[in-house]
Amino acid sequence: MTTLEETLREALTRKKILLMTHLVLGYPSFEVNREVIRQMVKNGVDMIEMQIPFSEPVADGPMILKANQESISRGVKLEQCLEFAAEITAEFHIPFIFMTYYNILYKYGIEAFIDRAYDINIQGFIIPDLPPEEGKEYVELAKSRNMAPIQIFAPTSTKERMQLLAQNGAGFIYCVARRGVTGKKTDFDQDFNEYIARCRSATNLPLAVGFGIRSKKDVDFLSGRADIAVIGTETIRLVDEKGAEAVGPFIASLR
Amino acid sequence: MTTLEETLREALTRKKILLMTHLVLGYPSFEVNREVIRQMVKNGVDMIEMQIPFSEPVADGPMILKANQESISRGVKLEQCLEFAAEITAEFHIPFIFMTYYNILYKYGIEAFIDRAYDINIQGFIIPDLPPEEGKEYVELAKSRNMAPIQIFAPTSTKERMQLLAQNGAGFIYCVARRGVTGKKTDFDQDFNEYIARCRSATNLPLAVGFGIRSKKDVDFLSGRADIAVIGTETIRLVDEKGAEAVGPFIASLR
Amino acid sequence: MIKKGYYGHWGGAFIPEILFETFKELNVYFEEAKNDPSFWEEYLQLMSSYSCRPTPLTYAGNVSKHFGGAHIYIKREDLNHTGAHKANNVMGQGLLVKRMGKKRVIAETGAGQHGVATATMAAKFGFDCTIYMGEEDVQRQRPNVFWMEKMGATVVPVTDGSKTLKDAINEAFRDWVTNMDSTHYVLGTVCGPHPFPEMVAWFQSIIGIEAREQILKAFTKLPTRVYACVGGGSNAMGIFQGFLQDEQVGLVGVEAGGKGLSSGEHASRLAGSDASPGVAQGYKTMFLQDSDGQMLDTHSVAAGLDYIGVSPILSDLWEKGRVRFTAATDIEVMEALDLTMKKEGIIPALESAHGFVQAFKEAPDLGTEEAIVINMSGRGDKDIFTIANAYGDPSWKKFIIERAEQYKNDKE
Amino acid sequence: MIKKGYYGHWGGAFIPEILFETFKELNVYFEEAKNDPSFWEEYLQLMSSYSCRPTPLTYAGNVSKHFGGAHIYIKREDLNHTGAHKANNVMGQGLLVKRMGKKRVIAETGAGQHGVATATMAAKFGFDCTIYMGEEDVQRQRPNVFWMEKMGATVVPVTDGSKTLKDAINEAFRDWVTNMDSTHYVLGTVCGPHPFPEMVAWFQSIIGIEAREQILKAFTKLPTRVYACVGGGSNAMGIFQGFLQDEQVGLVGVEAGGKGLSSGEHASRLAGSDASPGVAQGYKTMFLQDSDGQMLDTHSVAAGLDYIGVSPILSDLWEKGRVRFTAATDIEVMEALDLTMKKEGIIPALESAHGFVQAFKEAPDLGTEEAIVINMSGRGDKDIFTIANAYGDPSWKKFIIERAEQYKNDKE
Ligand SMILES: Cc1ncc(COP(=O)(O)O)c(C=O)c1O
Ligand SMILES: Cc1ncc(COP(=O)(O)O)c(C=O)c1O
Repeated sequence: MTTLEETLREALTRKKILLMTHLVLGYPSFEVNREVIRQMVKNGVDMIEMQIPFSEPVADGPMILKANQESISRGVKLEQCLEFAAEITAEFHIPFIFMTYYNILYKYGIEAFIDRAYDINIQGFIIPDLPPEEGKEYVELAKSRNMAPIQIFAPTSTKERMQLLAQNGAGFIYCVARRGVTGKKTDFDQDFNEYIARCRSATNLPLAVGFGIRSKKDVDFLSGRADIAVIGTETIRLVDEKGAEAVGPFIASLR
Repeated sequence: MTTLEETLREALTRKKILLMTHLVLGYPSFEVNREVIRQMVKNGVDMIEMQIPFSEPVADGPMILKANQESISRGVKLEQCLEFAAEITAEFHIPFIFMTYYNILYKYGIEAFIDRAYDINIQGFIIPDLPPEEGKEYVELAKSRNMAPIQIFAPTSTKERMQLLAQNGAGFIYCVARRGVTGKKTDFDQDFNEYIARCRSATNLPLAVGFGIRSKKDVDFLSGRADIAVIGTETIRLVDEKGAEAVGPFIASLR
Repeated sequence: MIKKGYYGHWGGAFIPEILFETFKELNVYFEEAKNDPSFWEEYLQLMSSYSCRPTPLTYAGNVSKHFGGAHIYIKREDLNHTGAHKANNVMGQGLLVKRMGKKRVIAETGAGQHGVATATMAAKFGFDCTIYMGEEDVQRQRPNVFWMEKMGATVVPVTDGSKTLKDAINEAFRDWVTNMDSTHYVLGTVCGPHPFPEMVAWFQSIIGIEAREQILKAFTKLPTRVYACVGGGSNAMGIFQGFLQDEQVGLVGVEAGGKGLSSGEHASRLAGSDASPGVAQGYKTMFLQDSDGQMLDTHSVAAGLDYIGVSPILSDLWEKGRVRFTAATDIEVMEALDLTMKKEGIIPALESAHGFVQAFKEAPDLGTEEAIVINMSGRGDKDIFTIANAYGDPSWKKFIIERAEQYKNDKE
Repeated sequence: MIKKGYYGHWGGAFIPEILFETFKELNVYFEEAKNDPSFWEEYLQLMSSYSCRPTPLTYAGNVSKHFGGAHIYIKREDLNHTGAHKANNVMGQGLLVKRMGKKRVIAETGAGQHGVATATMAAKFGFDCTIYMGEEDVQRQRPNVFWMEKMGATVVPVTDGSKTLKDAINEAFRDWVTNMDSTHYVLGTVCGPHPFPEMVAWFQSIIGIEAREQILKAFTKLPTRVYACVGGGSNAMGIFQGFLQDEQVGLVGVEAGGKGLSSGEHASRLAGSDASPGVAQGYKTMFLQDSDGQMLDTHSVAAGLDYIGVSPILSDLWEKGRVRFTAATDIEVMEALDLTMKKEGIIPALESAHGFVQAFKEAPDLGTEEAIVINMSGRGDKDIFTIANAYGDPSWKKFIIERAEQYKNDKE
C-alpha cells in the first residue's frame, strides 16, 4: 500500500468524507498559491493536487485552461513549480500530488521527474492524458518508489476497464463524475449512483469524485458514496473573483 | 450611276479633293448639329455623313462612342433623327448620307428605312457592320432606289475582295485608312500608297479615305491619291472643346 | 436559303470589313481542326490532364428526397480548372490559337469566369492577354480581377454604356480590329459572328457527351429533362447537345429573371416578351432592345447572365420548340443556392443556381422513376462578395470593415 | 516492442479515460471498414461522383522548361470538391460515421479547408456540424468561415492559446469528451491519437495510388522525387504512400520555414532543429516545444502549415531516412506562387506552394530524362485575402476600402 493510500485510509477513520482541492501553480502567482494552500490546509482540506501548467490542457475547461495559459505566459517555469512544491510540502503536512499532462514528465525524463517528485515529497500523480497502455514505464517507476500513479475512472468505463485501471493505479481512484471537461456543473442523478457502484465493485482503492463539485450540497451527496470529494475549478473562480482570503471560509462551509 | 456618284464626279471636276465630314445626330444636341452643319457647308464641305446613334457602335473609337451613347442617354430617338435629317436636307444642298449600324435599319424594317431615307433625300448609307454577304437585301433595295449602299475597303482587303465589295457598292468607296477604330491618328506611309493603289485598281468608284484625318497636311497628302478626305472624330473633338463656331475656321483651314 | 453560320434565320457574321480576312482565316483553321480527329484528341488530352474531365455527375440525393419527385443529378462543371465550364471553350480556342500561330489573346468577361479562364489559358500557352470587363462587373467580381492580373493578364475596366458584358464585348472587338494580325479574340460564349457560335458549341459539347454517358450509367435511362442557365448560352448548349437527338428529353434553359419579368430589370430574352429580333455584336438573335433598336440595360444578380443577346443556336431551338425557356428571379436564386449548400454541400455559382431554381420547381411534379439533370456551370466561391451581400451577412461585413481599417492604417 | 498505432517509437493514443470506449468503438469500426472491400468501393464511388477523382496529373511544361532540368508534374488535389485534398479524408470519415450511426461531427480547422470540407460532408450526409477554428485563422480565412456557415455548420472561434490550429484541436477534443456518444471528431490530418494517423493516411492514400499510375502512364517511368508540403502531413502521406515501396523515388516533405529557420518564427519540426520529441494532442511526435515541454507559437504565411506537431508516421519515415525534410520561407512561397500562376495558369494554395518551392530549387539539378511530382494539395482561391495582402495589391485594398464604406453606409 502506498503512503498516500495509508494516509487517506487513516483520515477516513476520522472523517466521513475527505476533501481534495486543486490549484494551478503560478496562477495567478506563487504568492497567491501559497496563501490559498495555507487557507485550505487551515480549513481542513485533506489533500491538494497541484497542477503544473501545460500549454495544451485538453482535459480542462475554460477556467483551468486560462489559468494554465496565464501562468505560462507570465513566465512560470517547471523548475519554479518544483521548487515551490518543495517549499510547500516542507511547510504543510498533508499529502500533495502533482496533476499535469504527460509531456511535462516526458520532456523532463520520466524517471528523473518521478525521482524529483519523490525528493519533494509528492505522494502521487494525476496524468489525464496517460492511459495505462501508454504509461507502463511511468506506472512501474512510480510504484517502485511507493508513489501513487493515480488512475482515472470515467462514467464511460466498463467494469473490466476499471479493473485494469485499478491494477495499474494506486493511492486512490479519481472518478470523473461526468462527461466533459472540468468546470461545468454536474447533476448527481441515478446514473451517477450506478456509476459509483460500478467503481466500488471494481476496486478497493478509495474513490475520489471530481468534476463540478461546488457546494456543501454536492459534498453531502457524495458523503457515504465516495471517499474523497474533489474541489477543482470552484476555488480558482473564487480566488479570481474574491481573492485568496475567500478560500478559507468556502472550504470551511463545505463540511 | 447613282445621283451621289454623279454629284461627286461633278464636284471633282472643280476641286482636286473633296471633303466629307461627320457628326453624330443629337450630340451634343440637334441645335449644335444644325450650327455645325451650317459652318461645314458654308466653308466648303462637299458631303456630310450623319451618324444615327446606336448603343453598340463597335467600329467607333472612344470619342464617337461617347457621342453615340450620350445622344441616346439624353433621349434622342430615331424618329427625331429622321425628322432632323429631313429638315437639313431641305435647307442645305450638298449630298447627305446616313451612317449607322445595321440594327437600326433591321429593327425599323430595311425597306421601310430605305424608303424613309429616300423621302428625306438621303443619298446613301454607310453601315460598317453589314458586309455584302449579309446585306444582299439592303444593297438591292438601295440600288433599286438609285441610292448608294456605300461599301468599305480596309487595308486588310485583298484585291478580289475589293472587287466583290465594289460590285455591291455605289456612290463611292469608303477606304478605311488603317486598322483600328475611329479617332486615332493615322501614319500615311508607303504601305498606304500600296493600299490606295490596290483600291484604285479594284474599282472605278471615287475613293474616300477616312480614319485619323485631322489636318491640312493629311488632306494635302491625300490630294491626288484619293478623291474624298473624310474628317470624322476631329470635328466632334473640336465642338466638344471649343464649340460649334470653331468648326468653320477649321474646315476652311483644311484646303 | 440556309447560309453558313445560320441557324434558322439566326446567326450570321455581321463583321466590319477590316476583320474579313481574319474571319476567313479563322474559319479555315476551325474547319481544319474540326475535320482533324487528332485535334479533338489533343483537346480531350488537355482537358483531362490540365482540367478535371470528365467532370462528375453527382446524384443529389438529399434535394431529390426533399422535393419527393424526380431524381436530381448535377453535372459538375464547377470542378473544372478555374471553376466553370468556361475552361472547355477557352482551352479549345487556345489550341486553335496555337495552330494559327498567334501570340496574343483578348477576351471579354462578365462574371469574370471567362476572363480567369482566358488568363489561365494564356499563361499556360504563353500568350499575351488582355481582358475587357465592364466596370460594374469589375466591382462585382473583384477577386476574379485579382487572379487574372496575377496570372499576367491586363484587365481593362470598360466604362462605356452599361459597363457590363455587352460593353466589354464591344471593347474587345475594338481591340481586335486594331490588332487582328497578332491577336485572337477568345469569345466567351456561344454568340457573336460565325464561326464563334459553332466553335464554342463544339468545345462545350464535351459536357453533353459526358453527361449522356454518365446518366445512362448511373440511372440506366435517359433523364426526363435537362436544365441549364442561359447567359450567352454556352453551358446550356454544351449539355443540350448531348440530348438534342433524344426527343423524349426535355431541354430547359433558364434565364435571369432579375427583379421579375415585368420589372424591366432582368435579362430574359427568350423566356420573357421584352426581346425582339435584332443584329448586334456581329450576329442576329433575340435581343433586349427598344423599339429604335437600342440595346436595353439588363439586370441580374449573376454577372454572367447579365447580357442583352443569346446564342443564335438557342434562338433557333427555342423557335422550333426544342428548348423551353423560363426565368429565375434573383430572390429565387438565393433560395435555391441556400438549399443546395445546406442539403448537398455544393455551392453553385449564382449563374448556375438559375438552373437549379427551375429544376427544383419542376422536380416534385415528376415521378420517382424519372431523373433530371442540372448543369452546374460553375462554383459559387467567386461570388462571395455578391452572396455575402445578398444575405447581408453581418460578420462578413464586420470582417471587411476591419480589413479596410487595416489597409487604411497601412497607408498612413 | 511495436504497439498498435506506433510507427517506430512515434504515435500512440494518449487519450483521456473518458474517450477510451469511444476509441475502442472507432478502432473496431475502422478495422471493419478496412477489411471490407465494399467500403473502399463505396469510398471510390463517392469520390468519383461527388468529388473529381481521379484528380489529374498535369504536366507543367512551362516551368519545366524554365528550370531546364527534370520534367515537373503536378498532382491536382486542388480540383477536388471544396478545393483541396482534405475532401479525401473527410468523405472517408463521413462514410465511417454513417456506419457508426452517429449524427454529429466536429472538426478543427486551420486554413479553413478542412472545416469547409467537413461542413460539406456534414451537409451531404445530413450530420450536425461544429467547426473549431483559431481566432487568428478566422481572420486569415474569413471566406472559408462564410461558406462553412452557409453550409449549415456552426463555426466556433477559439480564443485560447495561440489562437491557431493547435488550440482548435484542443477545443475540439473538449467538445468530444463531452459529446462522444453522438459525435465523431473528424480529425483533419494524419496526427492525433491512433487510429487517426492510420485512418487519415488510408483515405489519403488514394492520392498516391492514382499518382503512381498516372506518372507511369505519362512518363513511362517512376519520378526521381516527389514533393509535398507538410502541415500535419496528410497530403504528403497521401502521395508518399504511392511511392514508399519504390526505393529509388526520393520523397521530400516541405515544412513552413516562415521567416527563416533561425528566426524562431516558423513551423518546421523535422527540417529545422527547434523541435524535440514530445507528447501532446494525443500522440507522440516531434513537437516545437520549449525545454519545459510547453508548445511554442509557430508561424507561417500558410494557416494550414502553422502547427506544432507532425504526423508520427512522418517522424518515423524521417528518422529512418526514407523521407527528406526541407523548409520554404514565406518569401520563397510567394515567389513560387507567382511563377506558377504566370507560367502555368495554376494557383496553388499557400500551403501547397511550399512544395513547389523545393521542387523548383531542385529541378534544375536533375536531368531532362527525369521527372518529379509535386502534390498540389489545394487551390489558392481561399487565400485571396492573404495573397492580396502579401503582394500589397493596391486595387484590392481600394476595393476592400470601398466595400467597407458601402457596408458602413448601409448600417446608418
Ligand atoms: C458560372 C457561369 N455560368 C454561366 C455563365 C453564362 O454563360 P453561358 O450562358 O455562356 O454558359 C457564366 C458566364 O460568365 C458563368 O460564369
Ligand atoms: C491546401 C492545404 N494543403 C496542406 C495543408 C496541410 O495539411 P496536411 O499537412 O495534413 O496536408 C492544409 C491544411 O489545412 C491545406 O488546407
